[in-house]
Amino acid sequence: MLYAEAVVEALRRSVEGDDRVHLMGQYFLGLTPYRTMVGDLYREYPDRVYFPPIAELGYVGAGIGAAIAGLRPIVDCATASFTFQAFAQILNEAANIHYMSGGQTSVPLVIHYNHGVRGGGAAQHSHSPQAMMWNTPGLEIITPSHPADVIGLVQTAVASDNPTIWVDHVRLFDTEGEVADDIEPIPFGQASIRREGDDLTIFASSWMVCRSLEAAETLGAEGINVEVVDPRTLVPLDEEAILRSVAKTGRLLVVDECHQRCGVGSEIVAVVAEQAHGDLVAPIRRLTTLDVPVPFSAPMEEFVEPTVGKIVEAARAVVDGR
Amino acid sequence: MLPDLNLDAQVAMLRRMLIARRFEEELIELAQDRDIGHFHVYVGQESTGIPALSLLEHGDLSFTNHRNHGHLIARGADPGPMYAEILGRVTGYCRGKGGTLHLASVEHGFPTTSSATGGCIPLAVGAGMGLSRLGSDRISVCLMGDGALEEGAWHESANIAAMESLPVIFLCENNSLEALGQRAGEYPSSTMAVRDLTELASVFGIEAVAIDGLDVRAVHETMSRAVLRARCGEGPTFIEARTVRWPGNRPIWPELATGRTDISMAWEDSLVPEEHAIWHRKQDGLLGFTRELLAEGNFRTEAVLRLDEETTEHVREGLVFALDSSYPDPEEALEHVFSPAGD
Amino acid sequence: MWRIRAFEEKASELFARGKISGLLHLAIGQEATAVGVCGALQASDQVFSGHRPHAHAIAKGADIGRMFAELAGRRTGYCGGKGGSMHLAAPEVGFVTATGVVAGNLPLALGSALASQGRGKTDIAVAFFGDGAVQTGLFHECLNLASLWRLPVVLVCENNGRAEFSPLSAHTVVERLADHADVYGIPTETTDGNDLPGVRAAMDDAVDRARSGRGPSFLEFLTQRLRGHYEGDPTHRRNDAERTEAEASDPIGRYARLLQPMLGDTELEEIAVRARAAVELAAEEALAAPWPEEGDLLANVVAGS
Amino acid sequence: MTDAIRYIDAISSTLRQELKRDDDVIVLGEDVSYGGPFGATAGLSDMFGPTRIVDTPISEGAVMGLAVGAALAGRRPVVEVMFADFITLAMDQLINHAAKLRYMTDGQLSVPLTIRVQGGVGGGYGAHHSQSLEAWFLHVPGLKVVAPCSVDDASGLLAAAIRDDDPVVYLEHRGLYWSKGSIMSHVDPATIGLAAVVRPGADVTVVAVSRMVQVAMSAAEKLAADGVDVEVVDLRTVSPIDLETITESIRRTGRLVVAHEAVVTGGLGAELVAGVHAAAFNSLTSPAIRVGAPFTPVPASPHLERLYVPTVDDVIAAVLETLPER
Repeated sequence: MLYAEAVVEALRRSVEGDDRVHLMGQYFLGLTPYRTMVGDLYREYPDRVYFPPIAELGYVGAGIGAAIAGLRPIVDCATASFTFQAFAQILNEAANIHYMSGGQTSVPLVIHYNHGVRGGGAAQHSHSPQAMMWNTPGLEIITPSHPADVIGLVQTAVASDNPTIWVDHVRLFDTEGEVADDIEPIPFGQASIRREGDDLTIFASSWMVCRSLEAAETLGAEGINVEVVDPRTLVPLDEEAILRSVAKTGRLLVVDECHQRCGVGSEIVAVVAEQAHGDLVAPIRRLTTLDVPVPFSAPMEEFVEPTVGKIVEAARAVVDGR
Repeated sequence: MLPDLNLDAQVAMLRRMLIARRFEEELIELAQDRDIGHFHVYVGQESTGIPALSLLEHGDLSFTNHRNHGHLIARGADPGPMYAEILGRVTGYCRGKGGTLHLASVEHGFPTTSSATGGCIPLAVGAGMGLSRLGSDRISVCLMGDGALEEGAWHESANIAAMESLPVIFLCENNSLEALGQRAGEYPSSTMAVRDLTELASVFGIEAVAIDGLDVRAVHETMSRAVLRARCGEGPTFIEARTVRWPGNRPIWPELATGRTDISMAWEDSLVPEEHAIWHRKQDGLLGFTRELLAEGNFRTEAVLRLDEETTEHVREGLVFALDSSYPDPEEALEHVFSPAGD
Repeated sequence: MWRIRAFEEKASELFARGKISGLLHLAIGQEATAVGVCGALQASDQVFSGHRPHAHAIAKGADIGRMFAELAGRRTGYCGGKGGSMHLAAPEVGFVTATGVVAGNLPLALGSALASQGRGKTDIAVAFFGDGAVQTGLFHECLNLASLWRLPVVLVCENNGRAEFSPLSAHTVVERLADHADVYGIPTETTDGNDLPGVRAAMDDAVDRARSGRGPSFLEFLTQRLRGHYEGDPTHRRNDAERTEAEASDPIGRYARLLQPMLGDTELEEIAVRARAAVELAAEEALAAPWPEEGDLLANVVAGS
Repeated sequence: MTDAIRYIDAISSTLRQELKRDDDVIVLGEDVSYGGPFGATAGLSDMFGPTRIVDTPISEGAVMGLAVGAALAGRRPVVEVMFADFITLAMDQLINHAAKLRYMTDGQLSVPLTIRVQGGVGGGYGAHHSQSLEAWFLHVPGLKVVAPCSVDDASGLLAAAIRDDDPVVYLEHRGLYWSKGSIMSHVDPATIGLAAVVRPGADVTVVAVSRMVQVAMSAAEKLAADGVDVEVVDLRTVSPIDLETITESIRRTGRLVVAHEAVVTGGLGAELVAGVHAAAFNSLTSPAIRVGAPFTPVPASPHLERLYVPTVDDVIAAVLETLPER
């Protein structure tokens, strides 16, 4: 099944499984040609869909309020960059409400966005803000990278009483993967070992999982057996799975599409450096989007993002202890 | 058919207005001997919040702001747990995690309180959307100050409420009259260019009215219509209720500028002090409403005094309860970040 | 106007041929507002545009060669390939910047006006935005600030009746967007955006108001987009009736008919031909220009970097 | 000549000096002409008038963007964000415009903007008035971030921020406002991007930022009594990070503790640990340890606040943990 189809399937199951689920927003599949696939779902359930004006602060906040009132909205922010318009409601309200109320009030809400370098998005449409969200307690964060995972994780997110950030990537939409008919909800905090190996652990999430797997094949041909750990959810994070893998391989490469400084990679390195210092036979490496705004021009864009070639190169460097 | 305002209802209102007033007076006095952090008081706006919110029913949701104490009392919250929350005690409505700025009580229809200016507006509109989409006849009330209209959140949310014709009431308590930097309460002000705040709502086709927030009957009637419209699916209403900024609110930290309110001033004008005489005679909604009740003749000064004693006692008991309550176990700081997943 | 039309048609063609990537928003059919508004400005006035900026930049005097180079991500582009279509900037001709964020340019224009006012200069600022921006909170905050401080700014709303993909009616109940500005006591005018002389006249009044210290204006120009929201937009459909109507109101055709008695057909045709030739040449040079180099990438994150 | 003044006074006197020095410096914020909530801008309005000390509506997003626009036009605006938490309303203008315009236009534009952000835990202000958000800003290319702890830095870094040609986020901790220090009558700008060893030591390096520097110093004093020699590094600038000074210190001590008031997860500490790990892997003789707030919003109860904010004892415990069994 195509990942894009899986996204629609995830939305369909959510809408059909619980009448409290309403969809707010229309760009779950971004501006890709797949966009129209969501349309059929909208036509089937017109009274369960809300098309908001271009007013992220207002309609994301409305989603939070609706969740408080008993709906289970799935709100789409389209491009990740637009979440900045709604930061006040996402990070000051949604993330805090349950805590501030001493547990009285819950916010069963899912917020979806498409992050990362999409090709020509330039500086204002290529963000990966999940690290900033991670720094804010109160939000669950899912980062699916496989059609089966997006269906399973979204089911859990919709059932969760907490606000959940659903991190998606337009470049995932074209990828394909096996999807069983009877997919169960996937519990949060359970990483998936997408590829086993004993020479090197690669930690990657979302679209970077696909690139890491591709790199792993190349490396395998060179006799470097890579283990690819996909956390599937950043909050909660399956630290054990990462530490277990590092204990086995002794080497870690963190591949992440956030900017490097205070990115997802920083936290992963810190966790492993604190808890598994002794297991490491070589320093951990981070391969992230460079710390510049994402440039428009294609060759420069490719230069800033983690590519398969750069992953292979970085992996070799870790193994050679460079 | 609007709910009529019989004597019992009026006395019940006066009672809550007294509780709200005494609650803040005790709090300000308490803050003189001990540091309880920053807080905002509702003195001078009782004549708006109490009658307005008295019209809500169980299940109606209300979203208030940093100046929230009077609102909770208006919907029957107990001074004890309120004080306890403000003092960070475990017996507080939010077990000490919210404090005065985020005072919230679900059982009284306050799911959460945002102290970011305008933060409550999208939440209230969303709640209205949620309730109507769930097919409920419950409504949502947004309790906002005039400053919130300076925020973009107002514009975005009002547009959504209007388009979806949501069961939302925007009760804008404009207490800016004679406030800092304001040209005697006139608009445009130093920070708001519009001449008439209601136009910010009517431009969206939202039913909008401006009323005297000191006039309990006017508030009650206007709010009754708004509630009726919302329940019948006729859409949102914007009410600007104008009150005078209480002199004690002018400094950054509230002060008992007009002293503890001597309710007898309502019938014994000689008791009114020189300083702030205008406030006591014309701008204090509590005294004003008491005067009206007495003027109608079927309520006597003795009854007022008894009511005042009883409510003052009730408030004091609440404060004692809070002061006697223990602080939360520090480990509780780690709880309630997430709720246990799922149904 | 022909220069703009030719530029955008060429850009559209290059996009289809994969010579230009990214999100490309065209203003074909909205040329009159750009030309009428910018024509009323002086070189030192400051223009801030949105995600549909080509027409505004050209009208303000930007070089189409460097614009093509930017769209094609070349080193010789105005922004050395770092900005692209949506972040076009030519401050040297008073086209300060464009933004990909709806309404994101409004406060920037206000700030520029505040600076001019504070320094006792007579330069004014102009912000172009679509009807979609009117539903944003930033728009409301900016109306308030512009009115409060009587800023020398002209807010130009190109109301093409479509916010991104959906008709305006799906975004607001307000029929005359200028009503929002009325509330703040800002002088407004709502007029036909496809009528060049009309646009110019409205703008002349607004410019005079701003320059003479009488504060902001809000101009709502009713126009239409002959293309989809962005190139390759799969949802863009128009029936024949709509298309004929749209083409009848094409601002270039209308203005040409106005000039015909004075210039004659050959002269008019000449103008179009010259514009297309200039565009072809500029595009050719741009595509021959070098790509940026690795060294360029890390430059200009902060000063001196 | 020097005279002892408070951190908050250092801010206002520096603002005064820079306003005098450069006519293009303007101050924007809510109630700034009344001095703001803590009096940082008190008296400026009388000296410089309403065209340069500008009271704004409660419109964080528009005000931030407006300041960016004024900066583009050559002014040097100083925007006051009353509480760090409210900057969430201006994130788009800060991240998508202030931080990027120079880059997106390949240096054609510059944004000489200073954003004064007051934050930190204290006073039972609760979850909407107490956050430390430096990690967000550090994550954004194009922003510089400074977080002075000493009164001298409060002045020097503010002057530097105002004279800098790029947007600088200037982080003030409410809890430092009344701390005293001495300062020259004339303020010279400090260098953005330099950390400082404020207490030399041989055993463990403690890198702290903002108010936590004071906490780290007290911890160091106590530990000295037990014969543990702690080196305290005041980060001073959060972005760019001065990794040289830190790694140089670790080459001598071999041990690292990072202390900040913000949430540990995804915080500044993570970046410091990761950066040191890459730059000085072989110098570290024991795992680095992060000291910071737990993974919760900020509670209001003063009692819970005390548990939330890292204490001297927390730092001491962390330092001892890095040392071999003694």
